Amino acid sequence: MAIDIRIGDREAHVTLIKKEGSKATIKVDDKIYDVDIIMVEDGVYSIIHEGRSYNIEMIQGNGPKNYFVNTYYSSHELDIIDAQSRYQQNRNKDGIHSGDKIISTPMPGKVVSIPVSEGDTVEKGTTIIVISAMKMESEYKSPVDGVVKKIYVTEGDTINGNQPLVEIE
Amino acid sequence: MAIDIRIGDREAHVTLIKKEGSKATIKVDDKIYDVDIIMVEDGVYSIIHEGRSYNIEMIQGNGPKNYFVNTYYSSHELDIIDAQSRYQQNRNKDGIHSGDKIISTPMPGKVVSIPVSEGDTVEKGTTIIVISAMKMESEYKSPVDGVVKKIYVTEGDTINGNQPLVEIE
Amino acid sequence: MIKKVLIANRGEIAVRVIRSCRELGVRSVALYSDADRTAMHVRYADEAYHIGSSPSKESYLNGDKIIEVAKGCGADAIHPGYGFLSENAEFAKKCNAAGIIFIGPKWESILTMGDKISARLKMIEAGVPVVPGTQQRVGDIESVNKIVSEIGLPVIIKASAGGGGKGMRLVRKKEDLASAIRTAQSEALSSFGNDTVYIEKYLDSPHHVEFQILADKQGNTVHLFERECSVQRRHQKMIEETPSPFITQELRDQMGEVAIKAAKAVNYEGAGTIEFLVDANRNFFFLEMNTRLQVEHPITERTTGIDLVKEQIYIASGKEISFKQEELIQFGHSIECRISAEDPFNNFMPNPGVIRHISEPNGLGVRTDGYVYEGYEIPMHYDPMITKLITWGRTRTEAIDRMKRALFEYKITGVKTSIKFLEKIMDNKDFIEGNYDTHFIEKHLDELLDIHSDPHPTTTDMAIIGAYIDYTSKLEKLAMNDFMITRKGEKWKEYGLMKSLHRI
Amino acid sequence: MIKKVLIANRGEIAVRVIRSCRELGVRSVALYSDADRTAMHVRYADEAYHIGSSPSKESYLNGDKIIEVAKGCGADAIHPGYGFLSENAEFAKKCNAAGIIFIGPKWESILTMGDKISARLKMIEAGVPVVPGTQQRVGDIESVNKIVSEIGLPVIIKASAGGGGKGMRLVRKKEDLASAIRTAQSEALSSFGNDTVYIEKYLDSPHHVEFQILADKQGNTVHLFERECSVQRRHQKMIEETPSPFITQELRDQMGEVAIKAAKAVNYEGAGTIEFLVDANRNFFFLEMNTRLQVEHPITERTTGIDLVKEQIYIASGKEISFKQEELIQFGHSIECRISAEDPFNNFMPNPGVIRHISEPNGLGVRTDGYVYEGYEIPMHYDPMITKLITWGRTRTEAIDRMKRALFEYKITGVKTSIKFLEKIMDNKDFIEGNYDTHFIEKHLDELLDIHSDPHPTTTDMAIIGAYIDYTSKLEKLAMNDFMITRKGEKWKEYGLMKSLHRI
Repeated sequence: MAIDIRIGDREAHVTLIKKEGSKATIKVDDKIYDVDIIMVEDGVYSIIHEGRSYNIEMIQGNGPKNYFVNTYYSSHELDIIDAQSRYQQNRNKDGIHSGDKIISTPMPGKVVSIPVSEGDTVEKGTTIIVISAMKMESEYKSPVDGVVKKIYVTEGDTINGNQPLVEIE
Repeated sequence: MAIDIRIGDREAHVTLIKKEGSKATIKVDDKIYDVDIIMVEDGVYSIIHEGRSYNIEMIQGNGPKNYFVNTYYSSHELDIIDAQSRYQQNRNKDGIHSGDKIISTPMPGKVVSIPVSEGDTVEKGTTIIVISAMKMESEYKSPVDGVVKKIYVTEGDTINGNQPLVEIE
Repeated sequence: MIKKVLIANRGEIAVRVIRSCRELGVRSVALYSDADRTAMHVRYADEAYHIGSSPSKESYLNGDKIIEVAKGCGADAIHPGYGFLSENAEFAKKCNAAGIIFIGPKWESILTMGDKISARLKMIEAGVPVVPGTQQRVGDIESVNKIVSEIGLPVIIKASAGGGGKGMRLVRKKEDLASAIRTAQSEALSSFGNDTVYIEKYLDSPHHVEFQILADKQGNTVHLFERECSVQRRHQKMIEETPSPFITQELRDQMGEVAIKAAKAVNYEGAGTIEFLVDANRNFFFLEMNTRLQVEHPITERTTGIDLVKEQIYIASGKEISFKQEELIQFGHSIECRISAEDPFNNFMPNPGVIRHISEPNGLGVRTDGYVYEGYEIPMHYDPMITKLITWGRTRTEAIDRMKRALFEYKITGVKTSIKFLEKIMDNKDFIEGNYDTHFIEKHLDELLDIHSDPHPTTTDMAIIGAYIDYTSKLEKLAMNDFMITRKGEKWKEYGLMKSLHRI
Repeated sequence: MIKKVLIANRGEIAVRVIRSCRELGVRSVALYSDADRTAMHVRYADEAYHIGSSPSKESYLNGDKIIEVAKGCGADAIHPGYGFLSENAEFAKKCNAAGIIFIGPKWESILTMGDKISARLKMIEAGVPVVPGTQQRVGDIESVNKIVSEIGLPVIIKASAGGGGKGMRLVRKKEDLASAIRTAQSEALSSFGNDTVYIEKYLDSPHHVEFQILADKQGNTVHLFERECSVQRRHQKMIEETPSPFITQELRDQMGEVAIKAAKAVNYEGAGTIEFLVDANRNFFFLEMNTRLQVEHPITERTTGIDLVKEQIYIASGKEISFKQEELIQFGHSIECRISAEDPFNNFMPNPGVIRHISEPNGLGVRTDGYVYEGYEIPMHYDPMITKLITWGRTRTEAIDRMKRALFEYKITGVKTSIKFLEKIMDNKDFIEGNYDTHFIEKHLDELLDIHSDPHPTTTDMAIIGAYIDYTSKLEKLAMNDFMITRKGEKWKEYGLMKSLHRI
């Protein structure tokens, strides 16, 4: 099975050549790796490659195709790219081009204030919403020049991470 | 739902009177407890009862009806007794009465020696099998006077915990 | 001796206080807000009571409710931890009125030291050097100009009731003075309900060095040496160490004496900290006193061997401090790193969420003081600090090497943390050489945030291989699912059979 | 300086050695048998190589294979840990021949100290007191009778090549002498391939006190004070502490000097331990020397601050010991509890199996040296010790209080462990008073095993309530399962929709 995996700017093409028990031969782009890979804890893999020992922690990100991966030396965000996500990706790219923009936060918090109203014209950099979490307030600014199309929340609301807050058109 | 739970020599009759969110009223024998109970980690419960805080770890034992339970102060083995296990229990009791006995070990190990053969007459206390685990050898003795009916393993075998090793009749 | 302590706090400090209570055989009582029902301090304490809804104001800051709970459960003392009500003189006073011991200084000492201007006056009176500046609230602009021309620019405008950088303005040019005072006053008013501000000389390249103090009701006051706290980001400490790589033994003795003098000037009782600014020429000035336990107290515990929470409880019980000044030594070197749920590479954005997996470092010279566990959801309502990592070494170099090793072993997944950023500091040449002041992070920020290079390309490929295997085996399991379900009836029968066989 | 160390061991000691390697910037190489592919030392090391099948003989005891791997991966040194090949002179010799540094003493020292009779002779020659007894192998019964009448009964027959209680017989009556010698000889032959036995006076109520030694190639030999190891069950240590509550400062100085003399007598290099028996009148006698790191080395590390593994690596690299005898102090008190996967309440039956859940104690004065993790299956092939818990306190009392607190926090589920038994020892009056010798466990066994009373009936009911809720919610989930499955198609659609919404 061949899968594309995105890591930062890179998109790696990964193919399983063979697997027997914990021993696997896997091609990543043009490099072939013979590895011994085994799940040791829930979501944690031990890989031995040419005598080197790697401890790889896989953390489910936003959905089953998104991972945060820790090794002892580095942290990465990875995305599994299949036909479906490739389609979505293109759709999103179009989305940005047409100027649609939904403001959201990566983490949960509380809405402190929304200095704009629906219908307001805003410039790129205008503060759209202020969110507080863990005793710290963060301002979210408009990424584009546009008009406030819809405000999904009101001041004092508790919000989840990745929840749509304000839409700019 | 009423369930009987065995703990040591005691058999407690447990009934849920009501439950709303984490608050529950539960009757254990003739005592009624109002508790706040919530699962905090996989298999670990926090219970608050009359201001006292209890941290209860439930470890699945042999099968879904057997638990090892740790509190900060004590360890218990618990069995859920329903109709099915009540039946089994009676059946086993009968079994013992008729003199059938299967020797097994609680932990995995290796068979060091089997000083008896099938058909041998053995006394209560005769060493039936010697098992080694973690650099220590343990002798398992016949719990009854009887005859060696069947030997399931041979010297040098690796065994699992609770695996039938020798049957005495 | 105190028999039951209610801990009016949460998080790591609540757990830490309960640990010492357990060692002393003192019963512990936890409080919890709605968000904290599953928190570690609730699970670990002997008793636990609900105190209110999640926002601090309605729970951990609700002094009257807390005192009511303490009375209800028969606690004879309240430990306030740090933050929340720990420096609230009114609360300490109310505890006394309710017949409950407040584990901390007398409320009068909190009051004096809590107001910056009154603290400065008290220190000057006691002969403790303070940063040059005003002795009273800022009035008309003429008198301000007069003072500024005396002490010289740059100056810093501070709120008298302040803390945490609020109501604070740095002024480098004379023409900015008037507007800086105005904005500082308005910020002070909105933050603390009091617009009093004062002026201090701004020291360039200062070190933040503080002394740990203990004082008992018998009049014994001792210091437990210094902590160097200059690794700060926006006035928030990130890394602390003891001994300070900057001060000399002579200066240490001198500052220790002054710290004791400062504490005695307010008839201090319990554990407290005198914060000093030390300039590049090793002149030192009283900055403020924290009338409570500090976040960074473990490094002092590690090098002196003194359990500060136990001493607090002894002192509050009316006992003498359990040692004499001359018995104390600084044994080796200790460093603390504060680990927060935040994303250092995205402007230190707080990152509450669920802990998916945690493995903590261990072995020789490593201590962690945390409170999160696997499956725990860090609430968004409170401080982002989730754990403190403390290492010890015979030498500063060994303590740093051990910190690197321990940070390497520390794995927290599910939320973003400051661990990688702390690792970068441990690799920084100036830090390793002990050559830093309070501008350290600011000065090195670009290089500390530089994680874009990939020094381990094979490691990256291993991460990719891990993701590949994990994803494809999940797909396989999904495909197997239906098969399993249809066979389940049979499986159970088989299982029952095996059970019968295994039963003796 | 050594650049890459292969660790010819497994379990906690392999992890512990790797930790010091990391702090020194030395690369680490792990070995693993079939059973150990998922073991912590394999995951934690820089490199890892398969060495053979699960039984020790075919893996961790296969010296030739280990040397081959070391050569293959370019390791310049081998650390043997304890057990396995650590006291195998032949292996040390082969390492030398292969050009690989053996991190330990010269093979000649291992050989001399490994044979009990030759060690006794060497010690007598050096003026070190030994337990009265024979200087050579036991011959005809007349000479035996003569010796026994000189030293007096009871005596103990010991295998010269022995260890771990094998080939050992206690004789209290003269008529049992001949048969005891015969059985000891035959056991020695079958266990060690050598039937040489000798006779020692049996000391009543002895203390087992040992001294930690370090010696470098420059001829510096120092001791790092004592460890009291009298809490033993069948000659296996369970709890160790330092300082010993039994010996005086005068005796400490005297024994330390003798320990250094003993090490010098065999031109010792590296870390080693001189074991003494001390009788009730505080006479002390050389018992044996362990020419390797001990399981209980962490308590010495905690009170002296010296990282013994680092010192081993320095010494093996040809460097001098990093400190002088007179710089060392004993700072506070430290205790170690060995925690094993065994059932103390069922004759200490070993209990290999899968770790379901583990939470480790933490905070001030607590160190754990373990290697198991959640989901790890403890193999049945190796030692049952899974972790060591080390506490420190300013005083012995504080170290005990802290040990109680830490044992209380330590939760290992899935396998049975000795934690409850260790808690009983910490509650024992004689132990608390420091009033114990090597018969302690034997003497108190009944009371230590008494856990049948239920001092917390409400806690038991809470356990029952926990089981009730867990079981019934599992039943509910099972009933829900079909519903979930049929709705899955829809769920995924919903999920996809939400994702689109959330994406910016």
